[in-house]
Amino acid sequence: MSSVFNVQFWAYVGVIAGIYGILAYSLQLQHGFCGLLNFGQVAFMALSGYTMAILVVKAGLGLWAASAAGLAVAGVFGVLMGIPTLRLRADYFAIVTIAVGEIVEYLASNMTSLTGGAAGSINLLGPQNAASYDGAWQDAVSRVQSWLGHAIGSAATATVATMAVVWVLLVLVALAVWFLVRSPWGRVLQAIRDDEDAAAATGKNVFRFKLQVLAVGGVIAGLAGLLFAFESATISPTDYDPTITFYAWTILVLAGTTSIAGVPLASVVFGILFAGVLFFTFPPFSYLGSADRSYLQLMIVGAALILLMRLRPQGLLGNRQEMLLG
Amino acid sequence: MADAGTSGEARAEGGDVGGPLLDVRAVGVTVGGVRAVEHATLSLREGAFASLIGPNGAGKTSLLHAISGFYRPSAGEIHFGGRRIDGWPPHRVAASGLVRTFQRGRVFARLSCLDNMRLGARDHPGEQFVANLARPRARRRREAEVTSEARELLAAVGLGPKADDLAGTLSGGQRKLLEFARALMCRPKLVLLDEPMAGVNPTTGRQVMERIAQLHAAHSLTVFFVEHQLDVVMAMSDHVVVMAEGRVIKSGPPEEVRSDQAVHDAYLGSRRRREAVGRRGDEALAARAPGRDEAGLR
Amino acid sequence: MTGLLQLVFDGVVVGAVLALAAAGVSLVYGGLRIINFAQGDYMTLGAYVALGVSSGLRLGMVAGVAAATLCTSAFAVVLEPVLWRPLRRARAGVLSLFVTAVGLSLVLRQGILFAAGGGFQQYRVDAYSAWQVSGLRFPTEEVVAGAAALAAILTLATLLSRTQLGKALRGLADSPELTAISGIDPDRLAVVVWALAGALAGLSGVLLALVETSFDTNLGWDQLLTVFCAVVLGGIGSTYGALIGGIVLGLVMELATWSGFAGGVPASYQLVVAFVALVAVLLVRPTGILGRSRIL
Amino acid sequence: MTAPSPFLVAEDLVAGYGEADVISGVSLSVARASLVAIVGPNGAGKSTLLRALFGLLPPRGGRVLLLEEGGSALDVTRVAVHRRAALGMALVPQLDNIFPNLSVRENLELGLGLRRPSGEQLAEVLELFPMLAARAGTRCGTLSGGQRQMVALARAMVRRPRLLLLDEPSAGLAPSAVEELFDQLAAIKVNGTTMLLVEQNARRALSEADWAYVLDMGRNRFEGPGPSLLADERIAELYLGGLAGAPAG
Repeated sequence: MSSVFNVQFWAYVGVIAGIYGILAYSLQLQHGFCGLLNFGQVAFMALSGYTMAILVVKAGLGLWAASAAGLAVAGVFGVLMGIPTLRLRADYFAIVTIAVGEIVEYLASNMTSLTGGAAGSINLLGPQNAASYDGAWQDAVSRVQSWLGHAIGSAATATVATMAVVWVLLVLVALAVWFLVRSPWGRVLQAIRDDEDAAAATGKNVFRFKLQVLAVGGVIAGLAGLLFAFESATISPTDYDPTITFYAWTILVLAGTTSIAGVPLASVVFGILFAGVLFFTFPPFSYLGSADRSYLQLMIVGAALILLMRLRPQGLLGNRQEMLLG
Repeated sequence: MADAGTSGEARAEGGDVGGPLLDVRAVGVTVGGVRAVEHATLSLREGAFASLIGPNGAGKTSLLHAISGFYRPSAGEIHFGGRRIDGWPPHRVAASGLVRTFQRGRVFARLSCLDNMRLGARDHPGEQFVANLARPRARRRREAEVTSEARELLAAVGLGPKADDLAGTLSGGQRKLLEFARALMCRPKLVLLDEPMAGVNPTTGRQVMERIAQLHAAHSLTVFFVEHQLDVVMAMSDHVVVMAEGRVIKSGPPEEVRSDQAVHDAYLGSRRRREAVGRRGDEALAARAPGRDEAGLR
Repeated sequence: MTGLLQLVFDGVVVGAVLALAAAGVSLVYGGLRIINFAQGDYMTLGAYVALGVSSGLRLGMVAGVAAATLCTSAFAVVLEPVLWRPLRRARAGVLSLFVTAVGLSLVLRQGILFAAGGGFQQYRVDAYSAWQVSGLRFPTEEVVAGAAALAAILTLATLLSRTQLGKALRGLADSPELTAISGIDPDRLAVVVWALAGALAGLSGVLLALVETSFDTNLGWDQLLTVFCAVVLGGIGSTYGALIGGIVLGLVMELATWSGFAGGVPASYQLVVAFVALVAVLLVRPTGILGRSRIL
Repeated sequence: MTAPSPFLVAEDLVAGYGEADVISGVSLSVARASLVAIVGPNGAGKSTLLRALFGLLPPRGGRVLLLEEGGSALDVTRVAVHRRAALGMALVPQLDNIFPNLSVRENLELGLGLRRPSGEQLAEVLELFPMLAARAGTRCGTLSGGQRQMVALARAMVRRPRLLLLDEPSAGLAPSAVEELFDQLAAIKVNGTTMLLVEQNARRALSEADWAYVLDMGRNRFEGPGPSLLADERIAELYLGGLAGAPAG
């Protein structure tokens, strides 16, 4: 069992929280600023992760080129998903996106010759030949690690370096979202969010803007998917479980749906919440068996979510007055 | 901006100059399985200042939705500026210079009034995803233009001090003003106004109508508005279209419409009928008066 | 041909059971704007209550079904003033309510695991008793579950269309404020909504467990997406639609496995089939089977 | 007319959304069986006042009283919205005033809350609104604006309220429908129902009102008998588009 004061453990929590935070930004752009309810965002993560892994292992592409291709596929998929579904009303669209998330996971585990099937990317070259794709990533991380080593000494482990990279990317994504929503383009998105008909009546092609925001959000989610794949060294369909999307939604709602600064804060709170309960090993928790204790820990996570929503329905940094405007 | 005098002259001529700008031919509209508009035909000349009147449920708003692309007509054709526009999506209709407002005054509630106005502007490179990133200078230049134009128009409708407030904090009437001003930001050729004065106090309503009249004169703007305030309709419009039960029953200059018996019966209602209704109401209420004590205070 | 008829029967039974849970989701979303992510776990709760009463207390399956319905309903009702009412007062948005439901779902599922443990469970019923009619096999518990579900569907439909309370519930879906102006206590209606939704979930859960013969704590959670699909298929906000959507979905999922249909889809594909059916319907009718089209 | 005894009294009402007060210290008194109008420019706080009076927007200050003929006063400031129907209060909001997915008949039936409607009560109201009788089975969402307004008024009348609050009932109505509406209001008044009316159609409202209040910037500006306010040049200049004395309608 890890200790509360174990830097390695918390750095790992930081990596995961950062990746979820990036995913939450993709939802923020789509929902907070354009009103789209997308519950299948994990599909974009899976697509870019798998595209990257397959291109590196099977096509021999370099990791960075393959990663760029993964992001592009995620963006294009946003457009492809949007064309038939965006004409649906918001709540119908939401449920269909859940379906998309499920189907992508399903295809990943069944198209064995392409994806390695249920065993995941390690099976990409067949059962006798373990495949890996993350060599270039490991090199990059160790370079960052050595830079960090100059600054913080032995605390700069590989995990800490990974965390630094993830959070730098998170900040870049935040800045990109910030720039986009303050630009005239982002203004149109917000108009669509507030009143689609009125936006159409002022000559805005609502459909096109929504396709664009699905593509851009898809790319951001794709980035989260890549980091997820890098961090875990091998991916399988269950890694891109649909519940990941709900975790990202939880972070977004915790943050306040239009609060860009709220997302990192909410990611940290979320990470501490999920990881923190692992340290509930003192009495009365210590009297329980490990299975029972893990049930209870997740119950506490659920209860904490309920409590947070009860105390701040507008999110940690959300604007209450804005939330109430029709 | 032209003063009121020239606007009056331009309006007098408005009905006579130019070819048909809007041509609605035998249009039918079905809403939720109900036939709301049936075989409606009308045409507006460029520069016209026309109004659409008719009893409630006559299909006026449905026709407006059809012209602006929000409803797809089940029959007929709509031509605007020589092009057939029925079946076009609303944004394409709007971009072609035919801009409408809504009965309820629909604004972007979580954006500032100024941003609402800026959204009305056309040809903004910043609204194109690629140009927004690739041509920052063009974006900034257009943004500055749009902003000053927006402030001017906001001031003109009396919302200048509200520029930085969220539109969702405006009252119902103020929202309609903002919406109208936003429509003008598009520099439209034709504006369709759905009851511009309903929910706006008469003083402001008159100012709005005067403002519309001025712009009408100054920019060869064609105006087509649904309105119930007959004194305004008759005084201001050079052409009146009357609908009843989904059909256009009369179309012509105000004085001609005013004297038409069919219009009178369908719309204005004869005084005798009203009195009959009133009396029936009195009797109905008098009959049930004894039962009223049941809702007593406890 | 008998194979097809057998699938139709199975489909109607499963569909009717899912329809109950879907109607609960629809009532809660329509009236309270809560996407009840915990509906699946309410179903599981019902199945385990029935297990406790019928097997644990040895009171028999009928008592088990009744207890499942009542206890789940009571649980849902208790949460209304404790959990949902304060959020309503704070005018929490759809998403805050949704995240709360996600939290509740986590608490419930883990709570049931904590109390009942992992592992598969079975009711004390004869799993092999069945009626045989000209080559078709009607297992007793499926017949009973199907009949109970259909009876509940008819009762609910009558309640909604014929009674003043039912009209008030539909009115609540249209405008809560206007319901209050009309003199109806919205808090009391919310209690009714939860009582109905809980009862429907509990009943649906125990019947589903009967049909599936063995179950664990993921019983309802695994069906949640299917239930949501049924709601959307029928038309969001229309409880009648949810009832129809559930049955249609049950039929589609069973019939897809028919060998006469391109060799039949493997049973593990059923969820994908459900989604494909949903998307196909939405492309033709963007608001589901009974959903209202938008009027400006 | 006997000396008017007040039925509804509001004292120093303060209400608003967010941080700002929309109305700040409005007082008014509505005489029994009279029609009182509230007029004023956009953003004056008219609708907010009505919502505060009915409890939809809980007032931040002041109080609302119902005075009984015996002289007893009931403070209704904090009474929950749904309890007001039982006290004889009814409200017709300006927007969202019908249940769009219910039929006309079901809309009227819900006017009675959870009480089972008697056919007689509905028949009475339908007689008052013959147009609705023909459309009893129609889903309200498909009705036009004017027809919806009629359903809303009818729904409020099913309970036989003693006090009727109306938020811009004539907005969006054709002239003949406006005439019908005011005829109906007159008929309702004859029966002893007290009415408080917020109107943009100020000239029409003032010409009918026994008493009227002019609201501006969330405060009382003028009050007096409707027709005399209509004739007042200051008010005409400020709020009526400078048409003092012009014939109404």
